Amino acid sequence: MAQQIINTILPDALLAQTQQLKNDGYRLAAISCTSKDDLELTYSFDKDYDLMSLRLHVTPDDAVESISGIYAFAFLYENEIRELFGAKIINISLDFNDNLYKTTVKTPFGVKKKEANDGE
Amino acid sequence: MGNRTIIPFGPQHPVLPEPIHLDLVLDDETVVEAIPSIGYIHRGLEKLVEKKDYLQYTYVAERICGICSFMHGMGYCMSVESIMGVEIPERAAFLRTMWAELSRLQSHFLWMGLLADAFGFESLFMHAWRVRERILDIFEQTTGGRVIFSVCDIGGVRKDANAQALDKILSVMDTLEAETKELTQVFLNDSSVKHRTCGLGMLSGQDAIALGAVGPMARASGVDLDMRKLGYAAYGKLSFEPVVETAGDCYARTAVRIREIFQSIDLIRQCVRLMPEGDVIVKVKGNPDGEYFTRLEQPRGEVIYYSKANGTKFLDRVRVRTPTFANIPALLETLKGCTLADVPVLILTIDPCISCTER
Amino acid sequence: MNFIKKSPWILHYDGSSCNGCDIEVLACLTPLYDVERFGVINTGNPKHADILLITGSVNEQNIPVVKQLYEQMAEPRVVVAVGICAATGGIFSECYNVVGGADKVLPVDVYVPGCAARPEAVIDGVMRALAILEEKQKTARCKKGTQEGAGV
Amino acid sequence: MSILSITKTLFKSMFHGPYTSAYPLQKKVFFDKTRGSVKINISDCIFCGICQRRCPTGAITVEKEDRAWRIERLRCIQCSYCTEVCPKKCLAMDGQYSSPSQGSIKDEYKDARVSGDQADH
Repeated sequence: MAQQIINTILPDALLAQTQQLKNDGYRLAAISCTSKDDLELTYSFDKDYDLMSLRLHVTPDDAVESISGIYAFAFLYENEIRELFGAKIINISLDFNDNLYKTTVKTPFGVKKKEANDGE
Repeated sequence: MGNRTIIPFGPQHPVLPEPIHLDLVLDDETVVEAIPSIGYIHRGLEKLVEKKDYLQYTYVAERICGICSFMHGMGYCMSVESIMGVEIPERAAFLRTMWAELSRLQSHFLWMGLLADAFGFESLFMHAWRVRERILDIFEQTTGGRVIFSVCDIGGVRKDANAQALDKILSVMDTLEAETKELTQVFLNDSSVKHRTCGLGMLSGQDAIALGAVGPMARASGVDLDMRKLGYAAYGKLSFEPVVETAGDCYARTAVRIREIFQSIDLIRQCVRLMPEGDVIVKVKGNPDGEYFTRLEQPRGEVIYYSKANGTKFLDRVRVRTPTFANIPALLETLKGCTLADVPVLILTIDPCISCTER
Repeated sequence: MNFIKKSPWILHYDGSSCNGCDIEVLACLTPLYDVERFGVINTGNPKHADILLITGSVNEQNIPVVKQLYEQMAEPRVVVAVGICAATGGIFSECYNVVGGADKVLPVDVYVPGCAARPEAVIDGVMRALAILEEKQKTARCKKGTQEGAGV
Repeated sequence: MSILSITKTLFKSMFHGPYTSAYPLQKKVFFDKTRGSVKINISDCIFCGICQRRCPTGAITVEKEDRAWRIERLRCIQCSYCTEVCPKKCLAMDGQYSSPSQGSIKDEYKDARVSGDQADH
């Protein structure tokens, strides 16, 4: 079985690390996001069936630089995450301005303000 | 310098059964740019993990998409099993592999029919779908459902296939192979079909990697990328080589899928032959805690299932990165420079599955 | 087939379904089930259609599309909700982005249960729709008759 | 490169006769495992409500006081999860699908047994 590594990094180091991985021949496989107390962004890269992930924790107010300059096709993932989670990803190459899915609920997956909101 | 026009394509379009909307920027008849606007099928079912517990969510996962329904269920179950450290019985692994390959077969036949419809070859469409019904019969006999099987469960599979059913599968595979050979001759050799597919929508190997293409789309451009090589389920015990073509046009993508049909038939035969006896499900106790990325090869390419659990009945997050989502940038790139009349054929050669993409 | 009196043309729209019902609707048109033997033709043009088949639980973005398609169809028209999602929202009824059922948007005449709805069930549903279509035609004619009578 | 390469297939199907099933005239024969609709053997039901709790869509309602078991056919997704969790195995999957309707279908099954009967079990 191929291995899975998750490296937690600081948001500032994202671009440099991504560029490094691209130079090593990695392919961007997915960008995932999980919201709990903050937003947890996971950038997964693949090379020869090994999965390598970069993880960063941000709050919805922190600006995260887009990696679409390095991997052009990241724009879809980033638009999705920004629209559904409310992460502040800036400088996306093809920007849909939160009109990718056009959901009725704004940032449905976003960080919950209070747990009580959910139970109604 | 011609006239620039923007033609809206979709969401309701006779060729595509699914709603997708594209704004095609045309320079006379040539497409200069395509801007997708999706969201017609966005249901937000990843959010349902908060309302359905991890056992019930299997049924939601199966309904992400009706074409590769089984593989979605399987991917979800595999990711939860990996988190919980559940080892599924060997027979279950083989049955999963068999059903997965049968799903790939029916999906490729479905796609063949739709492609034939897109270039206006009605009788070929009908024949492809006629052959496909044989596979649906196997599904109904072994699992009880034609489209959505509800057969995968965490810890194994819920239904077993008896020896009689396995024999029937082998005999159906024989007739299927003969019929497919006839049909695929038309796709690969007929001059009117080749006229529509050869040299259309070129995607070089470098571009395929740079645009993140997966599955048959990437393999048709010479990129050897097949998640089945990870050896999940029973794939580790079967012998096969990924199908790779190098031309990178619509014809190569057709050829990849057609060769995969024969490969799948072969894999199903291997599965039936090697099928071990034993239980098909193990009891699962407790709740998952942890996270895992599961990757598997769907008919349309690599799918990534990411599950994160917190030790309760409800998972924190399930994230599905579906193959069409990864293939859209490559589609937009190949659309540039083709004529308006070729757009449906080009869209179909990526084998789009919009309900997967938008979830 | 003497119980068929009109050749109904159907328009199929996927209102955010999982594809399961859509491919079963499509399977109805292909050799094994072949609804064309009843004169049913799947058309892409709403103006030609008598019966609107809706699959899926209809999400917010689809509401204007579905409404527009329905309004473009000529009277009398019948709406058939194919599958559990189109009937009640099914497993997706708790999702944030769906309205849960085609009847929240359009007047639905026939519900076809099933997840995914079997081709036989879809055929049954279209038969049912046909009967309703005829009834609607009759009432429309009666109405017209009385209106003309009142005018004299 | 060839033209008319589908001719062989066409000729074959011309002599083969129709592949079409004569559906409404001929009844559909289902397989043993076909999942069509849930049926209940109400006399075995103990109204424990496990099926109601496990049903992913909330189609089943069980009322212990009324001794009634109800299913909304237009909510049921035929996953057959209920038949698996039923402790008395009184639920089963029938091959026949529930027929199309013009409104919601709510099937109710009531147990006619008196409570004294229950004690015998």
